[in-house]
Amino acid sequence: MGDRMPLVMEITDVVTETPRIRTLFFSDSIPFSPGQFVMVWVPGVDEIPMALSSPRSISVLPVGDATRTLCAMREGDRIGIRGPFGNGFRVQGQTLAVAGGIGTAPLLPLALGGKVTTFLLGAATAPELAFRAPLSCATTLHVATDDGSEGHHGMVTALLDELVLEVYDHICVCGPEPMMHRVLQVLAEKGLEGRGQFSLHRYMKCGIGVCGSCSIDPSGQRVCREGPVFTGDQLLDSELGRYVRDGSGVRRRFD
Amino acid sequence: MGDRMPLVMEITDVVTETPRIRTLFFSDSIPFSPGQFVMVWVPGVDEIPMALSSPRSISVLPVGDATRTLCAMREGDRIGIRGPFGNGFRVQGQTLAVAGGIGTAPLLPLALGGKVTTFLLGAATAPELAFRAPLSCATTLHVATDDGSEGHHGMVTALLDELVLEVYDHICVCGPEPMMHRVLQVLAEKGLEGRGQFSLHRYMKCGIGVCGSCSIDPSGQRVCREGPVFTGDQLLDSELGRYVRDGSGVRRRFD
Amino acid sequence: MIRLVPGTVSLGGVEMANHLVLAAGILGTTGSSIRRVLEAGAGAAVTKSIGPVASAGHPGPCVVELGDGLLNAMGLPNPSREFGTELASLKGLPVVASVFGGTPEEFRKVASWFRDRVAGFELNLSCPHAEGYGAAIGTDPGTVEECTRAVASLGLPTWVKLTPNVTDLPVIGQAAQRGGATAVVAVNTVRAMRISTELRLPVLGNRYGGLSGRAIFPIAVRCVYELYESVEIPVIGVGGIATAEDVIEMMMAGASAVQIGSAVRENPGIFREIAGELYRPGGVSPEEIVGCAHG
Amino acid sequence: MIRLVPGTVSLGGVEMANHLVLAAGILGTTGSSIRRVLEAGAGAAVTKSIGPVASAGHPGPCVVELGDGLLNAMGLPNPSREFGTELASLKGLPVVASVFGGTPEEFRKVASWFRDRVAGFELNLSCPHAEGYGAAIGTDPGTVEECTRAVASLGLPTWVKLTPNVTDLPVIGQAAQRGGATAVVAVNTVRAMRISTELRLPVLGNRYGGLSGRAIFPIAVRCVYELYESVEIPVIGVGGIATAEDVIEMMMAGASAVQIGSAVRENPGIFREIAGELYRPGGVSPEEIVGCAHG
Ligand SMILES: Cc1cc2nc3c(=O)[nH]c(=O)nc-3n(C[C@H](O)[C@H](O)[C@H](O)COP(=O)(O)OP(=O)(O)OC[C@H]3O[C@@H](n4cnc5c(N)ncnc54)[C@H](O)[C@@H]3O)c2cc1C
Ligand SMILES: Cc1cc2nc3c(=O)[nH]c(=O)nc-3n(C[C@H](O)[C@H](O)[C@H](O)COP(=O)(O)OP(=O)(O)OC[C@H]3O[C@@H](n4cnc5c(N)ncnc54)[C@H](O)[C@@H]3O)c2cc1C
Ligand SMILES: Cc1cc2nc3c(=O)[nH]c(=O)nc-3n(C[C@H](O)[C@H](O)[C@H](O)COP(=O)(O)O)c2cc1C
Ligand SMILES: Cc1cc2nc3c(=O)[nH]c(=O)nc-3n(C[C@H](O)[C@H](O)[C@H](O)COP(=O)(O)O)c2cc1C
Ligand code: FES
Ligand code: FES
Repeated sequence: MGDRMPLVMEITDVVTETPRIRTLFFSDSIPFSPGQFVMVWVPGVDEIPMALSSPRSISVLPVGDATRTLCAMREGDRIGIRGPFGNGFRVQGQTLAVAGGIGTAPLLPLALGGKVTTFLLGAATAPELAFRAPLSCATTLHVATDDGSEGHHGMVTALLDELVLEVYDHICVCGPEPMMHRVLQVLAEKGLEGRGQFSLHRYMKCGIGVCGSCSIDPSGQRVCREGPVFTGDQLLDSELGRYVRDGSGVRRRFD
Repeated sequence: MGDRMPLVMEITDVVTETPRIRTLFFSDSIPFSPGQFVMVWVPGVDEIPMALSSPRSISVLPVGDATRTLCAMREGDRIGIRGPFGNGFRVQGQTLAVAGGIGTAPLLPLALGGKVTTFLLGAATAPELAFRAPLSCATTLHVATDDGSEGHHGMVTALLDELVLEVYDHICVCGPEPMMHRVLQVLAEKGLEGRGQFSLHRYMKCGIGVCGSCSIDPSGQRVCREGPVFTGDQLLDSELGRYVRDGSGVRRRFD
Repeated sequence: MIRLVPGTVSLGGVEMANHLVLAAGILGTTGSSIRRVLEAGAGAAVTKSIGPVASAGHPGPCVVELGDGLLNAMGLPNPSREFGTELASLKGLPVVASVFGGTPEEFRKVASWFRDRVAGFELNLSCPHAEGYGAAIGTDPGTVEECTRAVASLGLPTWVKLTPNVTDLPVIGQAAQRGGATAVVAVNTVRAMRISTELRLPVLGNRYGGLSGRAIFPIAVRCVYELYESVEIPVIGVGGIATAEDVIEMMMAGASAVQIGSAVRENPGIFREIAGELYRPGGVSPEEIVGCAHG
Repeated sequence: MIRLVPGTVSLGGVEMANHLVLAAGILGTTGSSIRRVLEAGAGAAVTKSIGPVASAGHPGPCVVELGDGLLNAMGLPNPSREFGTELASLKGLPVVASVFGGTPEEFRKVASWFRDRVAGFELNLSCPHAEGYGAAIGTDPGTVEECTRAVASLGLPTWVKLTPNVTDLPVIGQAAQRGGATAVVAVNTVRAMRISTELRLPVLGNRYGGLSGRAIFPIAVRCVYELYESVEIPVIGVGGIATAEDVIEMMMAGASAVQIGSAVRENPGIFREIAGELYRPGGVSPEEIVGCAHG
């Protein structure tokens, strides 16, 4: 096994998905399964985890230094990529996807691969509904916005009540933590938590399972290695929806 | 590729070949081609090059510390083995072997493998004729002794005059340097040097081609790596028969 | 292969279920991940190194995966005193808190936060890529002695982790011993660097980092061998260990126990696997093995 | 990959056909093997280290082949003054004599034997496994400076080869610079050991040895990077180099040229192969590359 230095790639194209989210296409394809992520080296700034939104793209929401730098990148700029890492979604049969905001990114390649029957897409407001067009071609798309500017007025989780969840073999979820937590509760109430697959966002330093900064309670599982996708039964009575650890390891509660 | 630590083996049997030469059999077989050698670790003493006289034996003439310690070993004693190293003999068709003293060791497995048509065996005196019995079964054996106590009285090289050398596709030689040098001269006179294969003994420290202590002049070839077997044409006008370097690299002339 | 007779191990005052300890900084950040490793067969566990102030460490990249090792510059990310929350659930388990500071007082302060919750301390005097901490102070015998004394004064078993990046390791080991260390741990990572030729930049955010894993095993064996000849307290061997055979080799060099770090990444179950190979009823006594290569 | 524009290289006063130099102690024992390596494309060659008295070096085993490197303890075997015979046939070729001694006077004496036959000297102040020689004296800045001065006084280009087994490499590099070195060479092997668990003995006859090859590449890159920031004279990078890409990485760390050792074992033609990949008409100027990772 040789060295695995970060693969340096040129940005070939930047697509404006929503007023805030940018998709960065890069020069080489990365073989991956939907749900897997890469560590993206933003030279001079930091290295951060990002889902692959396609074999040759990441889709970024600017929230801090590294993501903002990425969103400001142009054709010809260069980034380093390590990975792909993690397990990804594992589906067959009927699959429901539930996505909120930038959480749509890892679910997009699953849907475009024809693996998603029904797709529930949520965002704060209509213009922030990412990847709407491709998703509506590939799946049966239902939409919700917090401000009611499009689709259901309210949380995307409310759309769950309109579906017969039992028909889905898998329910794949990615989005803000409170949203994911709510989905887990709904599934648990129906005894369907085992069909849920939740892609977690946790602070990651190494991405390869050595540092432990992404471990979740109480299992001690590593989001970067045993995750980022966990089944609902793995997450019952876990830290999900209660707290995350920041870069120093201090717990930050959701309120 | 993993680490290649010396393989530690137990001596299973010690056979007295001649009053001086001992064959040490060890526990595991080493896949090899005749003419290849191993580095033998004599714990607490040194590590020295030794031809394999069979897949699980070396045959040793005591000349100094390490070889004397080896010859004094018994069943149950342990040695370390690295290798096999080097190129070995490459023969097909009719092969003549010319061996002197302990130089018979690398030629023995060639002969027992049915690859030698005619075998010329020399020693100082009759009791020192090593491996006589097995050789006489496997080949047409001709013998010479310096003191005339058996076979031809004189150098083994004299036996060459009685043969039609042209019928041999290969002439494989191992023995004291002056003897090998004489054989090369005989072959060169007949323009047959290209058919000669000479197994050289040179001082070896690493055995793997890195230290350079076994390099021969003027080619700079490494006896441990490009050798120990060289064809006669590679050795014309070389140091063969003129000098060897000792452990420090100082040239010692043959007189 | 040589097998050892199973049994508990007392190592510089820490009671452990076997000779295999989780190394500092590997899955040692949370109570639950430490518990996971203990449940997976580690005889004891050292926590992530904890310091006087909470920090997220160096900017990334923090790690480069090499064919034969790992290069990292985490930069000692740690929750500082908050780490007590993580330790709360581990009380009574063989957990050793790794601590660091910039002065003897800081070392003592940090250690004192956790004194009621751990089986002992390990001083990180050896991280090769943190300004003003770790190896920056672990290369001076006087400072090593004082820091050790400050922590040892708390009355718990005190291990001192050493850096291989020094001219004379025995001198540092002896300083730790004078300061009251109950064991020395050798080694932390070897200072190293890789450069991205495309970006013309060192890959690590911190530029410099520390090499661990297979590549440093022969260096770690050498360090343990040197220390075994120069200190009286037990030596704990760490660096590149991945198999039961490696454990035996490290013990023959002089290690009374070993720590495993990088190899846990691929396989958190490695402790159980190694223990399964290493121990056999009727096996050799560890006393016969430890240091036996010194002849 | 980045390609360099081809051309001769002047390195601390030694004129070389390219940036690729044979490292000391590898096939450098005889005139004909040095000639062979030069004919195989090396830009220059450093000889085996030659000392004040002829010696066969340490008893074997002298080498352990590891998956990712080589561990050796040759013990500086050398023919001493007799080496002049070997050099005789190499006059005018870019051959640098590696010399060692126990004192500045010995260094100077040994070097003076060969002053008319070589293009320059390299001081071996760094062999990690020879009592009283090499690293045994190469860790003290004062001694390094004096030995360097003694050899530099002969008026030939003077390279000083450094050991990575020190706490503070820049300090040693600066000592060499003060002594008149025209270049520093980093690094010699890393002190290491392996043990045969069956025989319960260190494998090397000398017990301790030096690690070279792939395993030490990240350590060597780090050392070169450190030196580039602390000395004004050119740095020559050595340790684990096996490909053109490695050469570029080492140059970006700050190496004005490189030496190749262990990789020659499998492939004495490696110099030509690397050069074939490294150079292209119209390539980048080496000046642009050397040290560019210091940003
Ligand atoms: C498996 C995985 C996949 C992800 N996929 C995407 C994606 O496809 N698109 C996308 O835009 N974002 C994704 N993220 C989140 C992304 O990694 C963070 O937004 C990013 O690390 C923030 O870095 P920053 O320097 O811009 O912000 P910072 O200034 O570092 O922090 C801003 C906010 O982001 C949070 N954060 C910081 N670092 C991390 C980190 N390493 N991991 C998680 N959260 C962090 C902080 O807690 C803070 O709230 C993913 C995260 C994970 C773990
Ligand atoms: C490829 C090869 C195959 C060999 N096969 C055999 C064999 O099958 N049986 C056998 O008995 N011997 C064999 N030898 C020779 C054997 O290696 C030496 O006899 C041995 O190394 C001497 O070691 P010592 O410690 O006993 O003697 P020392 O005290 O070291 O020296 C005694 C004599 O042996 C010579 N010698 C010392 N070391 C070496 C060395 N490393 N290589 C070559 N000559 C050396 C010295 O010049 C001296 O004349 C072989 C040598 C080579 C190179
Ligand atoms: C990602 C990572 C983080 C580490 N963090 C620490 C640390 O916080 N404190 C410490 O003393 N050592 C730390 N180390 C060093 C290890 O404990 C260990 O000494 C070193 O990795 C060698 O062992 P290994 O080869 O088994 O990994 C860390 C090593 C790695 C790879
Ligand atoms: C077998 C061997 C012998 C060596 N002999 C010497 C020597 O005589 N003098 C010296 O300065 N370095 C010596 N070295 C060190 C090399 O010159 C080089 O610094 C080291 O091997 C690292 O480079 P590499 O990884 O390319 O081999 C030797 C190395 C090896 C492997
Ligand atoms: S990010 Fe380091 S273990 Fe997951
Ligand atoms: S013995 Fe070292 S090169 Fe042949």
